[in-house]
Amino acid sequence: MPCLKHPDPALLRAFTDCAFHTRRLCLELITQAGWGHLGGSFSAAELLACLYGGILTIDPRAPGDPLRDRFILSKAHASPALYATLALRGFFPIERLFTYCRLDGLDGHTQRGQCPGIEYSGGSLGTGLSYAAGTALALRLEENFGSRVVCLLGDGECNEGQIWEAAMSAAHHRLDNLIAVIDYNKVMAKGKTSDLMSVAPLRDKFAAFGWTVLACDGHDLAEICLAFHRAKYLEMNGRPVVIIAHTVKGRGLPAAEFNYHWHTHAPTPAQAEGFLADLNRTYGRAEKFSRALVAPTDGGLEAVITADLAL
Amino acid sequence: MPCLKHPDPALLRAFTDCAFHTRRLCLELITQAGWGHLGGSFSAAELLACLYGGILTIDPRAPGDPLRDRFILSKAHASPALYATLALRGFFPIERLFTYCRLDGLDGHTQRGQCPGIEYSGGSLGTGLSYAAGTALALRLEENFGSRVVCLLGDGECNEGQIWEAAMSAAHHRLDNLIAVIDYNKVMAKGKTSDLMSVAPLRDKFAAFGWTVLACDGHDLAEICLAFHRAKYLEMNGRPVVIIAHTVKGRGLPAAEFNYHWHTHAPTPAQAEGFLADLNRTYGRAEKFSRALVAPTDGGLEAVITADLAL
Amino acid sequence: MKLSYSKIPLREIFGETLVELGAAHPRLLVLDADLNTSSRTVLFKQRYPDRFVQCGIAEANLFGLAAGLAAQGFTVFPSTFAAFATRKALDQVYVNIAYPQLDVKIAGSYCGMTATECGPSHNCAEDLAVMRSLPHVKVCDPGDNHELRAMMHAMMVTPGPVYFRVAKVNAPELFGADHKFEFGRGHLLREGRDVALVGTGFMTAIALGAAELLDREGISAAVAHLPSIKPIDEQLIGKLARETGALLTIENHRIHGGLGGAVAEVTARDYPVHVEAMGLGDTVFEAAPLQDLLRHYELTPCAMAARARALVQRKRRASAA
Amino acid sequence: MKLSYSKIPLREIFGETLVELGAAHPRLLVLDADLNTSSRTVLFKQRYPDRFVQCGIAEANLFGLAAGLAAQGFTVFPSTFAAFATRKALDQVYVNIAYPQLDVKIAGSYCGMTATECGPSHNCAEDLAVMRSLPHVKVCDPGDNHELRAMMHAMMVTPGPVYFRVAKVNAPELFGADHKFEFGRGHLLREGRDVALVGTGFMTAIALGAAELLDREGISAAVAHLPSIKPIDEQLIGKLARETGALLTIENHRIHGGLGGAVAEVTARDYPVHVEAMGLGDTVFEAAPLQDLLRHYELTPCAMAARARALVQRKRRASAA
Ligand SMILES: Cc1ncc(C[n+]2csc(CCOP(=O)(O)OP(=O)(O)O)c2C)c(N)n1
Ligand SMILES: Cc1ncc(C[n+]2csc(CCOP(=O)(O)OP(=O)(O)O)c2C)c(N)n1
Ligand SMILES: [Mg+2]
Ligand SMILES: [Mg+2]
Repeated sequence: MPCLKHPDPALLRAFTDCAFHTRRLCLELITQAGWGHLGGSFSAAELLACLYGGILTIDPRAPGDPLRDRFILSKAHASPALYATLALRGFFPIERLFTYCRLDGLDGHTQRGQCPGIEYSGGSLGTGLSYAAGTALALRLEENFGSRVVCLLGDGECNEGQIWEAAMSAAHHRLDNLIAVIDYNKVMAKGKTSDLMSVAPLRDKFAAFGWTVLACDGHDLAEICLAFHRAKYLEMNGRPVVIIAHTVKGRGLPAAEFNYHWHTHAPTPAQAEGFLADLNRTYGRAEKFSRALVAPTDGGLEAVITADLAL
Repeated sequence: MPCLKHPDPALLRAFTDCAFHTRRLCLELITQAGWGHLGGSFSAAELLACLYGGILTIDPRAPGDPLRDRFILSKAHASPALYATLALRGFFPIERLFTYCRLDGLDGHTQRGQCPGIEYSGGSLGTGLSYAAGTALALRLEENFGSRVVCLLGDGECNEGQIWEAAMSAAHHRLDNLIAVIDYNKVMAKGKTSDLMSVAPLRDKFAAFGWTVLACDGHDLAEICLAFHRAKYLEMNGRPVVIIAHTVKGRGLPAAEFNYHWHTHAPTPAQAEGFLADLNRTYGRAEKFSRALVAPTDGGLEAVITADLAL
Repeated sequence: MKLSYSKIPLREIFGETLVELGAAHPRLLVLDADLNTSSRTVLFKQRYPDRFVQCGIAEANLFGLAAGLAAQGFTVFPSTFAAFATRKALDQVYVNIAYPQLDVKIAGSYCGMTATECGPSHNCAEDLAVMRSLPHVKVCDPGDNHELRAMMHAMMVTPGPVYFRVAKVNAPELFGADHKFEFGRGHLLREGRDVALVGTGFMTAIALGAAELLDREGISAAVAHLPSIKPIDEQLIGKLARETGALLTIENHRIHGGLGGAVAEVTARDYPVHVEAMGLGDTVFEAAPLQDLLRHYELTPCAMAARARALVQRKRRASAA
Repeated sequence: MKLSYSKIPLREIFGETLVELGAAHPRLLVLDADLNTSSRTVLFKQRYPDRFVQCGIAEANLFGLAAGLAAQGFTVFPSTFAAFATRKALDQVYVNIAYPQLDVKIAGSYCGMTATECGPSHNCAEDLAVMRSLPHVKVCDPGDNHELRAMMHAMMVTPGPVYFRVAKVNAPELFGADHKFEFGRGHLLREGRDVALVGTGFMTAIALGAAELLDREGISAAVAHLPSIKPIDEQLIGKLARETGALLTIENHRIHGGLGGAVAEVTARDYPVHVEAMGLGDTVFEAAPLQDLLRHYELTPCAMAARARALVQRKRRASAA
């Protein structure tokens, strides 16, 4: 269990690597599938790298260990980032990533048990925090006081009333083994959160619902670690904790930052190459894709009918 | 339009009468039907008396006037109190009250258009504030800036996430023609709200959701008027207003006050007589029921089958 | 035939059986949404306060919490009225529970028209249709106290999601204390040649009454009880179709997509015969006592006998032609 | 038969028709839940920003707002994905909209399997069954662009709640620009004697393909299209039952309680014949491109022709016996 208060520079470098390759792999997966959520995957890259790099107590070789920490990706559309992080951390072979959005492959949104490390079936926004609270309650009923439940939410997702039902019940049941993290990237699917359905001030809302509120820069590895250090070890006072992580949607790609167009579009192979170049520039690297990317084709209904009639 | 800031004593006496007879009629209806929500009807008696006594701009002879204020009873299980208040204010004949919970009669929960003055089909808690916000939005789209929408909620009802979705959207759309009132009687169906699912601090929650928060004693007529005076005339600043009305569930009946048993039980005719005596004592009166009360009988499935087989 | 009616309402049996199961299964949890004295989960609460979780009036969260708890290996009974179990949290039941096939047993109290005076918002005539449309969810409606109890014991040894109804009614006694419940298995309560009356839940008692009336006029009506609507007893339906050639179903539910629909899907596929459905139509509920609702919606032995009589005539005309 | 496919996807027609209707009906409002560029309500938003209301990712509130607006005399089109329209706000649709019969037209985008890669949480194979179980709600699934447009014009002059699907697909052209849509009315696209293939939505194109294949082997298959699932065209179903004696339905939906169920309810009641249903089974969705899903779930002309062939044989054996 690494020190989160003063994390070792080597550890932070490992986090940096993980976050970079998560972004790189997201580009590969989304481009190959012709579908996926790029912006919200990129805004969560550092958070996931830190979580699976040492914040979460979880062993890739024993992902079912009852004493593990639980991680629930409520904003399950960021699945490419989670899949990539899990693969990079050794939960399953990198190759398996490339079944993303294929038959018998990894779903566009996470499905519980579909691959090692996935705890929760999601995709319908607003449902994850309740599930996480139920998980936290279960741990307490089992007198497992060592494990924590961490739930990652989107800011637009906080429009959903169920988030506030869950927030109210977690405080009522004094679930101080529950940590919610808001990927506060200020953008939802079709525009700025403040334009479409403002959730501000998030700090006051969670405080009024009985939570301890912490904040950090969601792309600053040391800040992330420090926030979790406080959340995991200092705040065991009968209140659930929320970390408001200020992030940038599409972080790392000038073209995609704060740009809702890239919430859910897939780049063409050519665009993807350009994006990788941008990433290399942003992070001072010279990485390549693991393969030549090809865009998929879906002939849809027409292809199916025409093929059969041509028999 | 009476002055709400310094209400005329005669007006307050009229409110007192209305509130008393609303309680008396609730006893009659619920006893005769053998079903109904007594506690939550009694806690809202003064609020409804004031609203229909002069706070709401609405003419019993023209309940469909587009320029009226709209009232939405989100806690629609308090329908006996609303039906009684409407009848007492002349929206429909008192006699019609006695169809409560009979075939082709008044429903146990309000149904839009079932009788004059009912705007909203309810009974499923948590849905009324959205409907009220939609109504407020409609008034603004029609450039009707004179009418207000008032929505009465229960405190337990604020467990429902949809209330917070509605609260968020009303603030986002700057619906300052919307006034929510919380019948804050501290009790829900099966116990104290603070024990079952605490909503405190309600003030902070609504403030954090962008509302102007006012408070009053929900049984003090002058305080209620003053709160609405501020809500209707002083707070037109782009924010919806919530009035937290501190009330007592079952108010007026020592046996029922704060007692969740009387959330939804129907008294026997004998108990009802006793309750009326209590009411007369509490409010220094000597009123009688309008008729001899009889408890209904529901032979249920057995009666229906036995009758047919006996043919 | 003289039916006797239990003095103990179904919901009381529900509460008592939860206590019984709670004793045998330490990992059984009961979740409530501020209705425990109505649903009678209060009996479990009093006996096992540490395994009873109050979730307040927040049904989406109720089922989300249930999913999270079940994912950690608990068997969870979230309980609320059928109307709210069906309509307030369908997404949570579907995405978080049905898909991952978690061990959640959903009790729908006050189902069908048994919320009586509550009216449209609380009565629920679509839960069977809605729950039947979800993958992996077993759907049932017990006919009497013994069957509810047997059903709850059966679901404890059957992993995965179940939706079951708990009507607010004093049920007729159809079965003995030794009654066995099996998912997918129905019961032939009465042999008959001319028509088969098929019921689920307590409505089967009305079918028995109708059969009695038909018998008096020389019409031989079989009566079958299908407590398990998904999976449904295709063998029994086939036998009834072959032997009587005309089925009349009755349910405490709308006639779209419930028992009548499930039976018609089977007969239409395998044994095309006449199937008519009795239940609620495409209408809103009145709020009234149960006896008045049953008569108002023509769900009585006399009404069913009349429908059966007409059906038998149509069948005969059809085969004559 | 050579089908041609529109270059314009159905959702684009949905958006364009909203703009068209918006011009003619000043009291038409469109509500969105953060999906307007996907659902294409963005076209209305650009043209009539004052009559477009953004509700955020809060579907319960979306339908509650719609009810409140409709209660004041607006015609409201709340729009989200079919999955969320069905599962996230069933209670609000039911209690606040269906019961008071408010003028709310609910568009379910990305219906059935057309949310493709999104997987189980976004694909929705139960919306027809669920919406059909609600009182007063008309339910339909248009077959092509012209029909969607005609349908939307029809609902503007038909007060009360409607649920209609907008698949994410480039639809085959079944009809001309002069196509008329009527609630409760289906269309016979092809005459036939041996079996009737009955489709709804874009799946009717698969039925047409199957009929073509069957024709090559001398089996005469009628093809009918039922865009209106509630009310449903009982006359046409009766005609098909009488003339072919065997129906095979196909839908972009689970086979429980949808088109297949609705058709079986009618035939079982009035014209007992074999009815088999093709669609999704009791399974979770894969997340994959549409062409892969159609083949994986055996919803292709070849698969349908095979089912029809077997059905015709069963029918013949049955009538021989
Ligand atoms: C209930 C529900 N409604 C709509 C969607 C479609 N959708 C997917 S992502 C998204 C925007 C989410 O925004 P946010 O929560 O801020 O996530 P992030 O910015 O991190 O991607 C929407 C509307 C959904 N998945 N679930
Ligand atoms: C969605 C929903 N869940 C449960 C109920 C059953 N119910 C009726 S009243 C009530 C308690 C309401 O408490 P509160 O909002 O405080 O109302 P009040 O105290 O004013 O009666 C409950 C749980 C309901 N009507 N709707
Ligand atoms: Mg965001
Ligand atoms: Mg209360």
